Amino acid sequence: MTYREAIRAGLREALRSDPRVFLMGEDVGRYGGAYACSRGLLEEFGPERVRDTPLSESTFVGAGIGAALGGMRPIVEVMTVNFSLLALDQVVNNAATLRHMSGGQFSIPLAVRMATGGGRQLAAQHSHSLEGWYAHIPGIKVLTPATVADAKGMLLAALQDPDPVFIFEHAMLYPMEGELDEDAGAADISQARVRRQGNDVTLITFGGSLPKTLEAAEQLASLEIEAEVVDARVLRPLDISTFLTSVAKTHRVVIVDEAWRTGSFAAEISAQIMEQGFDHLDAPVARICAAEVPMPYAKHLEEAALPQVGIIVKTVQGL
Amino acid sequence: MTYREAIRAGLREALRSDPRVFLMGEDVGRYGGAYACSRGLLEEFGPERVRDTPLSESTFVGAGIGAALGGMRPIVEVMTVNFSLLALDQVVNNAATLRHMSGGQFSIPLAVRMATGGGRQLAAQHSHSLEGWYAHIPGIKVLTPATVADAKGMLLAALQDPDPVFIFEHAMLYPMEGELDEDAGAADISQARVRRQGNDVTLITFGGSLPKTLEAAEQLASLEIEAEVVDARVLRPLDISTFLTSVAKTHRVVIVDEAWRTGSFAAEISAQIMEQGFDHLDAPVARICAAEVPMPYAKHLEEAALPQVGIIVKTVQGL
Amino acid sequence: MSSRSLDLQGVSTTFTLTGEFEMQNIDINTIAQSDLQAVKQNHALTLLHEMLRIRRFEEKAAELYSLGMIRGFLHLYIGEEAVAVGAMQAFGQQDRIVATYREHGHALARGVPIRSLMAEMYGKANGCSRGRGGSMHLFDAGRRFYGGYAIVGGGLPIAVGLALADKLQSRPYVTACFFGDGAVAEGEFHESLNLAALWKLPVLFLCENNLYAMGTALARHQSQTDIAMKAQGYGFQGEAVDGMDVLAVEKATRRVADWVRQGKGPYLLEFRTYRFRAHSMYDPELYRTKEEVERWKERCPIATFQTWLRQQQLLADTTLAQIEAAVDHEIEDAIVFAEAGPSEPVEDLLRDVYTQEG
Amino acid sequence: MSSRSLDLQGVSTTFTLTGEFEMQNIDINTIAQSDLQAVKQNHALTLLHEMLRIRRFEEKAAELYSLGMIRGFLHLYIGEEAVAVGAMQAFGQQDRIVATYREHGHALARGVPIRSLMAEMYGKANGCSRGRGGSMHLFDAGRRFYGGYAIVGGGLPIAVGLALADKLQSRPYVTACFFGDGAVAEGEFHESLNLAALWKLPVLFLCENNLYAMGTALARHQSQTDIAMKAQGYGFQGEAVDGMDVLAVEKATRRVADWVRQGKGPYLLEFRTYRFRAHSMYDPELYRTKEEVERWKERCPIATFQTWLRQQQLLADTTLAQIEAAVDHEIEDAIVFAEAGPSEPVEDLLRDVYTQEG
Ligand SMILES: Cc1ncc(C[n+]2csc(CCOP(=O)(O)OP(=O)(O)O)c2C)c(N)n1
Ligand SMILES: Cc1ncc(C[n+]2csc(CCOP(=O)(O)OP(=O)(O)O)c2C)c(N)n1
Ligand SMILES: [Mg+2]
Ligand SMILES: [Mg+2]
Repeated sequence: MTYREAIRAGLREALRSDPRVFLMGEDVGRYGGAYACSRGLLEEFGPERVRDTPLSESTFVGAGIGAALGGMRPIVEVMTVNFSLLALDQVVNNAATLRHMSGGQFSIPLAVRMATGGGRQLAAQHSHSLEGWYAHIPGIKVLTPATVADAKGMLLAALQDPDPVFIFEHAMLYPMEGELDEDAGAADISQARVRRQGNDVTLITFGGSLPKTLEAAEQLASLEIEAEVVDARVLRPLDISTFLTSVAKTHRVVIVDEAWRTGSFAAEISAQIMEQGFDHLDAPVARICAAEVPMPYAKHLEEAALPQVGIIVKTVQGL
Repeated sequence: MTYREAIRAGLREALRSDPRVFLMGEDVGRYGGAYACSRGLLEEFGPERVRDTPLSESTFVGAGIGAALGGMRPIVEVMTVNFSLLALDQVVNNAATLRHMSGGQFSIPLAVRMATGGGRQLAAQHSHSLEGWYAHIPGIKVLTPATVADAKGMLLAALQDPDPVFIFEHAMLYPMEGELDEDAGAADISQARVRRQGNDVTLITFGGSLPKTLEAAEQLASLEIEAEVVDARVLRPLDISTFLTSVAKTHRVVIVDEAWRTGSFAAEISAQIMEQGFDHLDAPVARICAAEVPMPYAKHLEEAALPQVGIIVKTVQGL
Repeated sequence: MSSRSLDLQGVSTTFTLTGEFEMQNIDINTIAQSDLQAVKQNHALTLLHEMLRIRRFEEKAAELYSLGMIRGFLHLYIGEEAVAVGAMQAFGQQDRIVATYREHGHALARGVPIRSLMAEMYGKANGCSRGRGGSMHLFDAGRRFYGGYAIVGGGLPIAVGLALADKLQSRPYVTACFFGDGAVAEGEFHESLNLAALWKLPVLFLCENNLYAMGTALARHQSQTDIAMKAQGYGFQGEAVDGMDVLAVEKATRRVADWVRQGKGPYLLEFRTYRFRAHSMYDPELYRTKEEVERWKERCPIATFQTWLRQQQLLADTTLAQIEAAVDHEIEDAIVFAEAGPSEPVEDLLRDVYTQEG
Repeated sequence: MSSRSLDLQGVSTTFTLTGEFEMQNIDINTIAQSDLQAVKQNHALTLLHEMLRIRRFEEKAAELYSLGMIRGFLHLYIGEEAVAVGAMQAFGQQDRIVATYREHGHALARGVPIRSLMAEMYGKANGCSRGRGGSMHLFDAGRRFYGGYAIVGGGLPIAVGLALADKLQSRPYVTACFFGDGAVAEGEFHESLNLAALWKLPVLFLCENNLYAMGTALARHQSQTDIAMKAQGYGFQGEAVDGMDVLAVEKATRRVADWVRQGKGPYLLEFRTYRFRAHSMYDPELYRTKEEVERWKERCPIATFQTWLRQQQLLADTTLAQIEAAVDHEIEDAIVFAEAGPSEPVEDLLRDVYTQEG
């Protein structure tokens, strides 16, 4: 089963099991979703529960918040993180604040999904990795499924959560094949997960960079460096303890994050590891991030701009 | 002269000296600016050059970009950073990218000013500190004037810059008194600045937290701890070398940043200091940031949520 | 003014009288014809009472602001009371209200307890938002009062979503969404009206056109100043109503609220009104003349309504004095309540960021 | 179709014939009456040539995409050629053009060299955006072609700003802003029309209504589907034009461009057209029927124009063959140019993020 199919299975399960759940977003219905995640759902659940919206990100995200306030369990698909900038006011100023500024009177059980990331030569306006921005906002939760199991499990978990949850699906992962237990339910969304054991160095990553990092770890293994690969999974609230446990063992850390380096979420992870694991560190925590450039279209330039297996291997070797 | 008056002086000088300069934004004209920065300018320069806009942040910021492309030198005032979320698409996807994605054919000499920060009991939707987000974006520059001299000098520097420059004026600073040389021109916008010398610890901060940090340094001095206070001033491009010079001397760092801790710009500064100054550090870099909560209205809660002098002093003592 | 009438005809079978502390539903069909005049008078006096309550509450709030007891931003509704009070008559307990940062009037007219409101503005834990929200963020889940939005235009998508929830759950409720003329320029106005109309959602868009967005006059922020007419661009109806006439507001709102409740889609009302005070407590009001303000004050919704009530023999001096006394007493009581209210412990700073589970 | 005419009357004193590689300005007053028929024929053939050029360029681009030579998103304009070609006739060299991500047609019709366009899509350093932009981000400063916006609606505020710059500098230029029907739902459409009208800016809003925003039909994203009419909500004029008729497009655009140029404020044209191909190369087109597409193809702007030209004795078979040959040759040449083009060195990855000074 692919990552895309896992999302579709999650959507279907959610729509089947809870009448309060509905899906809305641009082209989720007749088109089947820009990334085909919702193909077939309109036919199964009808246009009331699988709703195509006009191009108006701010309003349909806001409407998702309102519908959640009104007793529904909306799943809002913002086609990509790039367009979510248009809805950021609703996220920061309403989704994240309404509970607090009403003194706890309201919960907003809203799940928002969006594709993120670069790698498909879509250039400067269509290649952002802004999940780190979202992770800055108290009041929401931020998930970055990097496996087929998490693609479904995190969606179901988001729907069980009483608060707004933002799910970032890396666009390069949709065709990825992986295992999925037929009746796997909601995933745990409180913890990071060690995806590969190792004693020599800790590689921390999330989302679209996980496959690259695992591949780098394989290459490192052939160089007799055993890397432990930790998938952060949940950027807010961040599970720092899993990182620290690994660092206490390996004493070296490299963080891989597809966002621009300056102000990346990798910086946050780096800072926290220093703050809490300073004495375990034998070397400064290293970051591998995107080059600080609006994403160029040309293939070789985009490849050079993004974290790649080679640079991960080289960075670890140079620690 | 106050910080507010310095901004006004800068605006006036810019409007007088360059016919391509004009100011636009909500209530910059007849109202005189929400923070009174532009009071009197409509009378002096007329409604063509001091333009009240409708409430439509995305469009008037975008129009600023367009006007810059068309040969003008616009100054756009977005009343506060809180409302700038509505314009973030124009910032990220147009202002920051147009030069690059046109292969260098266009420059966008645009200056955008906005008030930022908390401290006035304006609660969850009106107290954001998001300059760290802006500093994540390659293609723009990000300034945080913390002194009366920088309030004017940075504006003039922004207008000489061929690229989009975002200026964050902390709302608590407007009434602050300070020195300003009558004919002070554009400020340097490439470097951080040491605002107080000291050998025992480096306190790095910017914007509205500078006065608090300087006050903390005074209190520390009476405790026989000499703190060096570095004002980052420019968040992008970041002048890390000034920080490192100080750290090499003091071996201890505390960063004060009014943003929420997770994903704060303080994390970036912390990570870079570790990356480049690891061997100089005697203790992990510490951060003092806002509590991770939508800003509460009640005075005592807001005070508890924001960095304060007391906690800076205590943190340094505990290093 | 004298052409106004208190018309209960054509109103749905129940209508709501909003009292100070509670809301009562009276079934109009059970009222004997002979009692109707009393009901009418009672209702009219309630409207007056409600408006006075808002007026005095805010006058006091302004005083308390000068004293530093209330802080942050404070946006007074003085001059616009007829809008909130008149409109709110049209909504039942299950209907939903979305307002702006200038929402003391809406909260009071909706029945949010004055004590909890005052305590909120004092930043106390017994405030309607536990002191977390302040003047701009009043909430009351029990009264379906959904705030309190300080980003101009930001409440409209929320209202659309609330209405969508009702439609999806086949509930006959209306979501009333108040916003200012300034919000009309924002993209979310456009997007929200389109979505509400496209999906035939039960939202009532209620524009409080007080002719200014902060210091920017309507004609300086709208290329086309007829706001009611804008609904046509989305294929539905809008109309302008005299927002200084509480009865006109009530009548129009009742009528179109019923229309919306019947599932016919959204409706836009533009209330033409005026703010007598500054935009906020910081505003030096450089953008309008004293004369203009004075001219509008002659149309004060409270004074003119009182005059009319007197003309109709519906208001005796003693009654007015009683109402004023009741209002004063209520406000004093609210202040006592607020002053005595506990402050949220600082240790609880982080509460209510996420929902506490289990 | 036969009711169309090539009308040069009422056009400003200069009009523009867009050639393949350059733009010529001809002063109509200097043309002898006897030469006018030749000019007309020449112009008509230019229109045909331009449309064919776009059609063949894109057909080739689709092939090259399947071969992996062009990558990223590729949005074809096939079926809509009459809009870009017809409209572009109305603009002089100093006018400014803002387009969308479906802008090959606009770039070509504007005179952006086909070589630099093809090279751009190959991601080469000799591309019109140095290979940084790709299909969705074509730019050409010399031809005042300002891109190339892939965030729907994102180009409108830019166009408003360009027009503001011209107005502030008292220049008689028009900014032409192309966008799709989908963009009409975005808040920026509303905000931009309001601002342009409020400030009487010389912007010509050109909506390419191809009845779909990706897979969402017009009636599913607009509560009121008459787009031209929406200008009224902002106090200016709009009108709908048959976007499959290149002459109708040219005529209407010339007329209103003059109007805008005279400082009378913005204007909205809605071109009713249709996209024959999928939204992008990924689109399985589940949302519309083959029959619908076939029906629209009968109105192909190129085929119908050819028929009409033949009826008017303006197009000989040999001429058409010559044009087709010239187009083929030009495209082959562009491919050679693109394939031979240098790649930007990876060391230059960070160039053009900021302006190099000094
Ligand atoms: C998006 C946004 N931009 C700017 C502001 C600052 N601001 C607060 S109120 C206001 C004017 C709003 O006018 P209107 O909608 O007419 O409401 P009124 O204050 O007249 O009731 C402005 C500009 C804001 N709160 N939100
Ligand atoms: C703000 C935004 N939301 C979503 C998208 C994804 N998207 C790209 S094109 C498109 C449809 C646009 O339709 P329309 O404006 O009619 O232009 P057309 O493609 O028909 O030419 C969508 C939804 C986008 N690019 N930008
Ligand atoms: Mg107003
Ligand atoms: Mg379209």
